Amino acid sequence: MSESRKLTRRQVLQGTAAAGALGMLGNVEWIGQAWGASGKVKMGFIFVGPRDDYGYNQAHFEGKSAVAKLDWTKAFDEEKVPETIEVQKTMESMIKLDGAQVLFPTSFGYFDPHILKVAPQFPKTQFLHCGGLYQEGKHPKNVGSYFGFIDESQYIAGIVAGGMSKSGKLGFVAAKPIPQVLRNINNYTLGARSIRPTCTVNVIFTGDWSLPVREAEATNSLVDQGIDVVTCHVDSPKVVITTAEKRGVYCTGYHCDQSKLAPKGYLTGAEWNWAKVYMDYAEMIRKGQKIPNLVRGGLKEGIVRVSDYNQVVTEAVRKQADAAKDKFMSGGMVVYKGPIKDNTGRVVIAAGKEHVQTDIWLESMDWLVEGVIGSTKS
Amino acid sequence: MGHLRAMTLAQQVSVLIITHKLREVAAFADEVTVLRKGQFVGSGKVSELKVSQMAEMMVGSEVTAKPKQRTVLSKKVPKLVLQDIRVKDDIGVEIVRGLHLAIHEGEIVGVAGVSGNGQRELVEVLAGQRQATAGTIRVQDQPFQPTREKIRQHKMFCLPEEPLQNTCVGRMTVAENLAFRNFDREPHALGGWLISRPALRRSAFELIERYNIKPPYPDTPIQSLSGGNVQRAVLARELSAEVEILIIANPCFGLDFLAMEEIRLQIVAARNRGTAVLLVSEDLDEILELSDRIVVMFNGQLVYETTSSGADLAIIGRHMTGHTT
Amino acid sequence: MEVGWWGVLIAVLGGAIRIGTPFLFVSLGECLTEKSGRINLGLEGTLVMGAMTGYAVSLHSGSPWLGVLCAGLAGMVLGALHSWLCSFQRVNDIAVGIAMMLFGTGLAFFLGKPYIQPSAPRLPSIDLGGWSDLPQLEAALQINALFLLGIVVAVLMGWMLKNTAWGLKVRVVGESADAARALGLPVDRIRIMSTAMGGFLAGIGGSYLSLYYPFNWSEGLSSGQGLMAVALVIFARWQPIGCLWVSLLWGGAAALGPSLQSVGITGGYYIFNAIPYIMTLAMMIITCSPRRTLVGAPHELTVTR
Amino acid sequence: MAQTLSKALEPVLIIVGSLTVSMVLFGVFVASAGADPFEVYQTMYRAAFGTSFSWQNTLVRAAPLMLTALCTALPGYLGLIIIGGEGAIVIGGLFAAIAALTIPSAPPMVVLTTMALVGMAAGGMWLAIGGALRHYRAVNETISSLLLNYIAIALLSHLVTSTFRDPESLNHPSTHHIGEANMIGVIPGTDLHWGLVFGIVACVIAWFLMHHTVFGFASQIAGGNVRAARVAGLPVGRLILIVCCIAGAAGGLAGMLEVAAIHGRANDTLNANYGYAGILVAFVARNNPLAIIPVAVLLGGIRASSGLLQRAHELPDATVLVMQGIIFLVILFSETLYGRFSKLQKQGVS
Repeated sequence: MSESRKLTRRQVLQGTAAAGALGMLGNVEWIGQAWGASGKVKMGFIFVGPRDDYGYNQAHFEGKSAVAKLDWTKAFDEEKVPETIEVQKTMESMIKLDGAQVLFPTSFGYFDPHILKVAPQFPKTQFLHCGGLYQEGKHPKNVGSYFGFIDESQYIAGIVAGGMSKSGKLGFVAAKPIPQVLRNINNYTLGARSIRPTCTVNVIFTGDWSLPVREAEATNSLVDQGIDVVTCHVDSPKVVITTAEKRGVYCTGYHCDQSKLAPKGYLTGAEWNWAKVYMDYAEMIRKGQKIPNLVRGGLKEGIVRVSDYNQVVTEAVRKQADAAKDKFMSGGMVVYKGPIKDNTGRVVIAAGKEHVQTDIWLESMDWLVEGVIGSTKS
Repeated sequence: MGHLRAMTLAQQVSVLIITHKLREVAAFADEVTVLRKGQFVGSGKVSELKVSQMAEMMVGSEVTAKPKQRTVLSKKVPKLVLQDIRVKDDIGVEIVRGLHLAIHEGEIVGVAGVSGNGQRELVEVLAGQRQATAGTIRVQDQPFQPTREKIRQHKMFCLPEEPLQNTCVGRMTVAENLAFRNFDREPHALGGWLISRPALRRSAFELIERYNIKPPYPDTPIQSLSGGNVQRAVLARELSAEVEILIIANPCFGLDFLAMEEIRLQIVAARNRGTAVLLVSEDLDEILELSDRIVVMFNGQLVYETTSSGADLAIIGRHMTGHTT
Repeated sequence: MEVGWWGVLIAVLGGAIRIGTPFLFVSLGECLTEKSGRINLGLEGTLVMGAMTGYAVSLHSGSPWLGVLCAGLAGMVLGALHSWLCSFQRVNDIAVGIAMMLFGTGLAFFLGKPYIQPSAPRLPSIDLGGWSDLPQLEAALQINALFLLGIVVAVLMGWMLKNTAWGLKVRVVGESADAARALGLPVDRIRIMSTAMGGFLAGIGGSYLSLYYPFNWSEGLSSGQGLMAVALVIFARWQPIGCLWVSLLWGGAAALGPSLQSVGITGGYYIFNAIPYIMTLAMMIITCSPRRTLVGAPHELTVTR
Repeated sequence: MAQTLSKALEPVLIIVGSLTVSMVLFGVFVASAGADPFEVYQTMYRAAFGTSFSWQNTLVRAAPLMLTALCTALPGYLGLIIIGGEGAIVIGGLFAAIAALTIPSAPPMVVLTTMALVGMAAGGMWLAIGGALRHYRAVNETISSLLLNYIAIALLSHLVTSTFRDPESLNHPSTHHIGEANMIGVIPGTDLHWGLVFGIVACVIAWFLMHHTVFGFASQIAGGNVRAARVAGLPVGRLILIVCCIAGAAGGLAGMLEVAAIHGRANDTLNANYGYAGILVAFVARNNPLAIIPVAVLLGGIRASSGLLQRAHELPDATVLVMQGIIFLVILFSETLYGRFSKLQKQGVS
């Protein structure tokens, strides 16, 4: 790799700084040195499921593919790594055998205890975990965490769903009642009720991330109850989307664009844009910038996006959805603004109180907002 | 067989019988060929051969069934008493239906019957392989359960039919199989828990020699032994210690003449030592030869009883087939 | 239209057919295999392989029915391989089954990578609920021809086992290999054919998953349907018609969990989702007895000894 | 002497032969998938046994397999085919964690001992259900243990998301942490936790128990021929219960180690398919606890090599599944060869 080429690329790639950065600690200098020595920065990606699941892992894999195209990186990945000691060994193996300088373990469950155990042993390696879990002072300095506020996209999807539903009954097929999922359900519900306050969202928990038959059955049960817009939060939404299409109801997608699977009923969807996050990281590394420990962002930062509206979505609904989207883009949107009651009638956010998107309090959500039919108890 | 005999006489079929029962040969065959250890040893017309000649050809020396020495015990002490035993078979049909029987010290009771009338299940109950649905088993006036402790206490041992299938583990060695009764005792079990292989082999060598088991290797799997040698091994195991009660089913089934004689001698010897013996056999000759008392089992019940001296084959046969009127 | 609690009933009815169909095929396949005296735990791998093959062929050829056929053929190959290996002395059929499960799923995942993304043509459904003006019921009665085929196979297999020379041969081989040999029957060949046919049916069951319901090829597609076949066959007492009822019962039980949540019974869904397993275990406990062998159980079968 | 030598050599020859055959078959497979088999094997060797790190990677995966293999191997002595290792590991881990949480202030040694005992008891009881059903109700143990796996996983998921959930375990429902002080450390000088030692010791103890004690002798009789065992008056039911209990205890210990050495909590990662992999280890080891040790290491090595295979050759994760399938099919097939050599020899002699 010639010096001149490197220079031109530096001139061309004028990167944007990471959005929503909190701390600015990092140890990129040595990565730069390694880059100089071996020619390429080595990045390892670890996925918990198959890299082409049409869902969570694929979204990350697409991000990895974008980074891998850069001519100064060497990106490799490993799929279906369970959240056991095996992921620790995978990380060590990537570092020791492949010389990885940056690791992207992309499953939430990799963090505690696995990354926390391995990272201190390899202070020269940068660990970037998908989950948004970093706590200053408590976690190792060479660990970073990133996550997207995909609930913002779900809010928009909720508006579209609420607007397009005839019965005012929406359905949500979810894997487990954990904060990330509950936040999506609540945003979806709040979005729908923001334009149609009588809307309800019926939620079914399947119990695990990938159970195709049960997901299909849950969708059918929801439709049988008169629900006419369905969405989901499972690893691969394909089954829910195709089943909804077959039953002739609307649906909204998750993780990536599934409009091809349901040309008639796919109203819109909440999508990740990991390529943006990974390209940003790559850019910071290339420039030798310090890598922030926590990167989080939503629609505004381009980490998440909304699928194109289906042509059946009416003009009025589009306008309402776009209005909300603009508000997110401008940063003026606060979803969790009191008064908000949960579905047992308890006031969880008092009137006048606001929880902005980055508020850590939202990360421990264990309630469902008024209008959701379902329970967080298993 | 009689039917087949009739058919051959009518020149409808030709029949090849392979048997080791000289009685059958004498009764049904026209010509006989004797094979021993895979080699031809002689042949001839049955009408021209004496039974003793055929027996000699089979075993290689002049052997005939010797009358067994019997001692008579003065007292009649009941050792094994069965009362109203009822047993169901594998598909849930009651196959032993209320059986009463007492066996005394120094007595061989022969149970005759056509197979399938509940004899097998009766033996299985006594051997602990099957549970009776009703009835009591009393041994030396105590209720009996087929646990290791009770078996030991009452010295009640069992030689079921087909020993390889019923009382041996084919893939375990001869030495191990010989130790089934006493592997958990000194000297085989050091301290009562640690198996001593040398001790097992020593005991095995002793029994192999005493009971003439071939081949004399304690470390071969028992399934590679011939039927007669398996039976000898089992007999060695069951009779080498003191025995009070012995249950035997078809002990000589499928054995050659020599082995048969040996085993029958051992059984009578046990009886003479005072053992109460229950002999269940499909071979009426065997029952007549060995028993002191004969009972006939038909349809799950005992339907006839006689002393062996007063036994009449015709009457026994009628009861066995249910033609009692 | 509001259906409320009736929705649970409808979901159970619909689920019985929707979820039950693949179980029907694998259990029929296992039933035939076991009737010949072999047990095939590898049907899990066969099912997944069938699902992958069916989806891939349907995608390339544009004909889902061709996909079903090829799925069956793929299953047949795996079944024959299993049975051929087991026909050697001392080769344990249960162990080979578990290895085949690994091999089948591994092969399917390996070859199936390119087919996760694309959408293959789906098997058509037959509308049996047109008479009803309740859309929910109508949807529940939208069934696939494979379900009807499964019923036909079940009836036919039951009849053939009972009344044809072929069925008699299979049963003799399953009851006693020695007796079969004495009769001059080619024991191994009959078993290989029965197991291969069993694999064929299991492969079709797999293609139902990928081509009809839930209509998707992914690595998480099967949730133990193939493994459960062995339990279902015992449950069904080795009767092909019994397999039909048991599969429907299982499908209905599996549909219960999600449908209860849809009407607001939200607690304990992990337990509700385990109902089919608990139910099967309970049924086995109730119906088995140490005092007698199960009626209908082939005597050569290792699981009933 | 020559006889015993050939007897000892036979399994070695057969195993080596089958491994060679399966490597050729797998080589053909990867070659048809477009990869160079020699490079693939080189990579696998490097990833599994090539460096000290690779060894540790392999051994850390082998450790739980040794314990879960015992879940299948020990009942195998009684002629039972139990595939419930997954259930035992899950239940053992769950109850070990719960036990630790009930005595939060006890000293670490006490906590760990309690965890081990409770985990082993729980796993033991869980497998004993299968054994008891077998003996008292004649329910086939293979099927019941399989069903119990699913029920165990449902029970774990239910309890860690409800009664025993730590509200702090946000997106990964788990029990509370047992406390850093109560965690099992690593073997000094390595990166391996003590689970490996437990696994090897458990295998050796199991071997000794089954081959050199009265209990093992009785079990071998009952497993070889239950009718013979009954004639000998052996308590077959009790033997089944005890052996299943010991086997389950091994699985429960594996679950406890997952909690105490790795996760610190019980959650759904306990269900990581170690149980199912253990079945294969047991079968390949022909249920011999001593043979389990090398077989587990071999399987651990194959699993450890998966990562580098993916990275270096862009082969999918399923590649090692195919390889495991091929190896185990060939090894199970080779079972038919036992005894043929000695026959050949005899013919040669005479």
